[in-house]
Amino acid sequence: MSDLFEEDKMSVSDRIAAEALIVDVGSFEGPLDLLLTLARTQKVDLRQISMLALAEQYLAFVEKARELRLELAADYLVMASWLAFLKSRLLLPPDPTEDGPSGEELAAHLAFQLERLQAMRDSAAKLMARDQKGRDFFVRGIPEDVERVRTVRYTATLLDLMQGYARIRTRDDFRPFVFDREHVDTLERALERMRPLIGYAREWTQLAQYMPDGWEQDKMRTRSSTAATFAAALELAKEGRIDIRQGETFAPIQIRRKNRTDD
Amino acid sequence: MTDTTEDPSLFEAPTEGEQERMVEAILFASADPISLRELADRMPHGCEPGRAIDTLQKRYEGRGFRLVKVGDAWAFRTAPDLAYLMQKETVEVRKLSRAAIETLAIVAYHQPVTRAEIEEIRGVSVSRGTLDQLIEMDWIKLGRRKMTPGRPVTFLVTQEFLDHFGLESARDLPGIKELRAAGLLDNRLPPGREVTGNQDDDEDEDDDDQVEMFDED
Amino acid sequence: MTDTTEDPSLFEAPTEGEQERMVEAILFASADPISLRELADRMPHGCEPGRAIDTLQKRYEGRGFRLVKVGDAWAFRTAPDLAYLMQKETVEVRKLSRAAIETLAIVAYHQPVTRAEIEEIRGVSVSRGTLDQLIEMDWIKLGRRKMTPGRPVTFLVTQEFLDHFGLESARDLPGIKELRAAGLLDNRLPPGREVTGNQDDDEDEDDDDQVEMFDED
Repeated sequence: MSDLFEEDKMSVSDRIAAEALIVDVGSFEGPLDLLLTLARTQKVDLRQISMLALAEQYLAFVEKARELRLELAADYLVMASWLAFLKSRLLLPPDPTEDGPSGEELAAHLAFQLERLQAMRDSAAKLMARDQKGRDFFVRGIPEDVERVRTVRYTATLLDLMQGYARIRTRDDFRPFVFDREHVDTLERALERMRPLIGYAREWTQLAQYMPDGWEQDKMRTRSSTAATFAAALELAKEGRIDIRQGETFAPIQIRRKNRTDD
Repeated sequence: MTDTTEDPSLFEAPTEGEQERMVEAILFASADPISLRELADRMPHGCEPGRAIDTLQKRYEGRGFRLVKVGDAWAFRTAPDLAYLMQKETVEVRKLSRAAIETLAIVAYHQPVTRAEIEEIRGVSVSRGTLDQLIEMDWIKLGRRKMTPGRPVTFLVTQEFLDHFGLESARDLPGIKELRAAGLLDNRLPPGREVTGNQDDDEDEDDDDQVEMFDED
Repeated sequence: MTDTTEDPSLFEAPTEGEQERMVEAILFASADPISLRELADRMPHGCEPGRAIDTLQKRYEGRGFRLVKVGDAWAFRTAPDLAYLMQKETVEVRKLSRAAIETLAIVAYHQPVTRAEIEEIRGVSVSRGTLDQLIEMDWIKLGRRKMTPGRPVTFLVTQEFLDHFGLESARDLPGIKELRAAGLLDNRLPPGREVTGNQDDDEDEDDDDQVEMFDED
């Protein structure tokens, strides 16, 4: 009966609008959005809107959705029951024994919420209508990055110096001053020797070939240059200039030029 | 060229004209706004970039690009009326959902604002993705936590937001004065909830934050 | 001007001032230098960017940035004398490496000393880089060549070194005895090596040179 009455109150266009609302139910962003849309159909300023009529519109909408067996999210139903409560508060004379806000206060807050939401929507539209960077105004096309120039300054204290010297002087393997350097191959020397040669190492070659000529005759020299050559090979591998492999433990170590374009 | 003659003293500040050139060069070379402080840091000792800015702003009034204020920083930007010449430079802005646009507006007008407050205003929950998207676009950022139970985080708009929408500060948001005067930026709680003392306090704090925030700009 | 068989009012070229603004804006926002032809293409019908370029080039003469020709195209560029503003210098202080400290100490205590001697004292090879670094820091310098086969160069500490360590001369460096007294040297000297005064026995042969060296200071 009341449903019929509601429908009668609506003009044909209102009814079409209401149907459209139902079909579009998925596009509402929550009950407040739906209320705002319904409020707009009242075609009056939001401040003059009849909250009672709005509550009834909403309840009718929910009723209609039920009839059409549309799934409404829980918060739409929560809002419906709250509006039913609001409606009863607004219609019944105030009960002096009951605490809490009056129907008018509740209605006023709802009106405030709707107005606020509408204000935010309008503001959002105004914001998006502003001149925007990259669309209406533009930044410098060839920005120059601020170059960070980092200078490293090394420092040491006198204590560092003295400790350093003391360290050398007390080293367990303190070496006699007349140390035979003839039999020592250094990493630097090995690197110097290997650098110009590795360019030719397209295939795997034995690392031992890079030892200085004739050094294999002397045991001490062999040991020193083996170590130096191996260290140099590691250094070159670190620089990404060669690959190193060893078939198995104690097998000869082999190296090969690394073709940079390969990787 | 107005190449300066050798500095008479190492610590004497450059002439005003020279300072202007420096500010011009630094701002011109940057795509992002640069604060007065950073300008001063990059210029020789004793420079006053603020004065140079004033002169330069007048100098570029009505030119093809202008000196604009973004928060507490400055940047050169092309004049908007010449946008039609810039099809080539136009960048496609990611299409924002209605939810994202509304959320952005709410953060801008109500900052600092918590997620719960955004939801209260929109009457619907705000998805994590929406906030993430706005943060990723560098339009909103996390602010201080609120001194309320749960200490929720707040959201603020960024300098990039101001820059993007050509705003000097959040105070210059369209219609913000009217909205404030109409009480539409108040964090009004539903009747019946205000009795619980604690929440009243929130509101006060909120106001403080807001005032502070706008004063900062 | 161009052939204007069409309605002249509709295609009337913008004023010169307006054309300048356009060129300004386009060149400002473009990521690449732009040729006159491209400028003309992007500007309204009837514009003569060449004239605007001439005016603008004069206008920005002596400013913080200038209009420069790049090939047959135009671009705004920072004035070269202000390039230093585009750099931010940071100085990082790092501790000298152990190898460098030891090398330095050896030079200081044994100068003038050859690279071979340094290596003998340290017991490991001294990399060219370490010596270069110390020379670059102006803590050691090349001394006279030694009158031994191969005539190797020697290294000495510099005035800068003495200043940095607050020493009047290298003689002021604490001796072995003092190092020991200060607990910096433990008693693990190899057997048979007596500590005699400032220097070890084996450095006697160096003494001549050293005295000479110190006399020079």
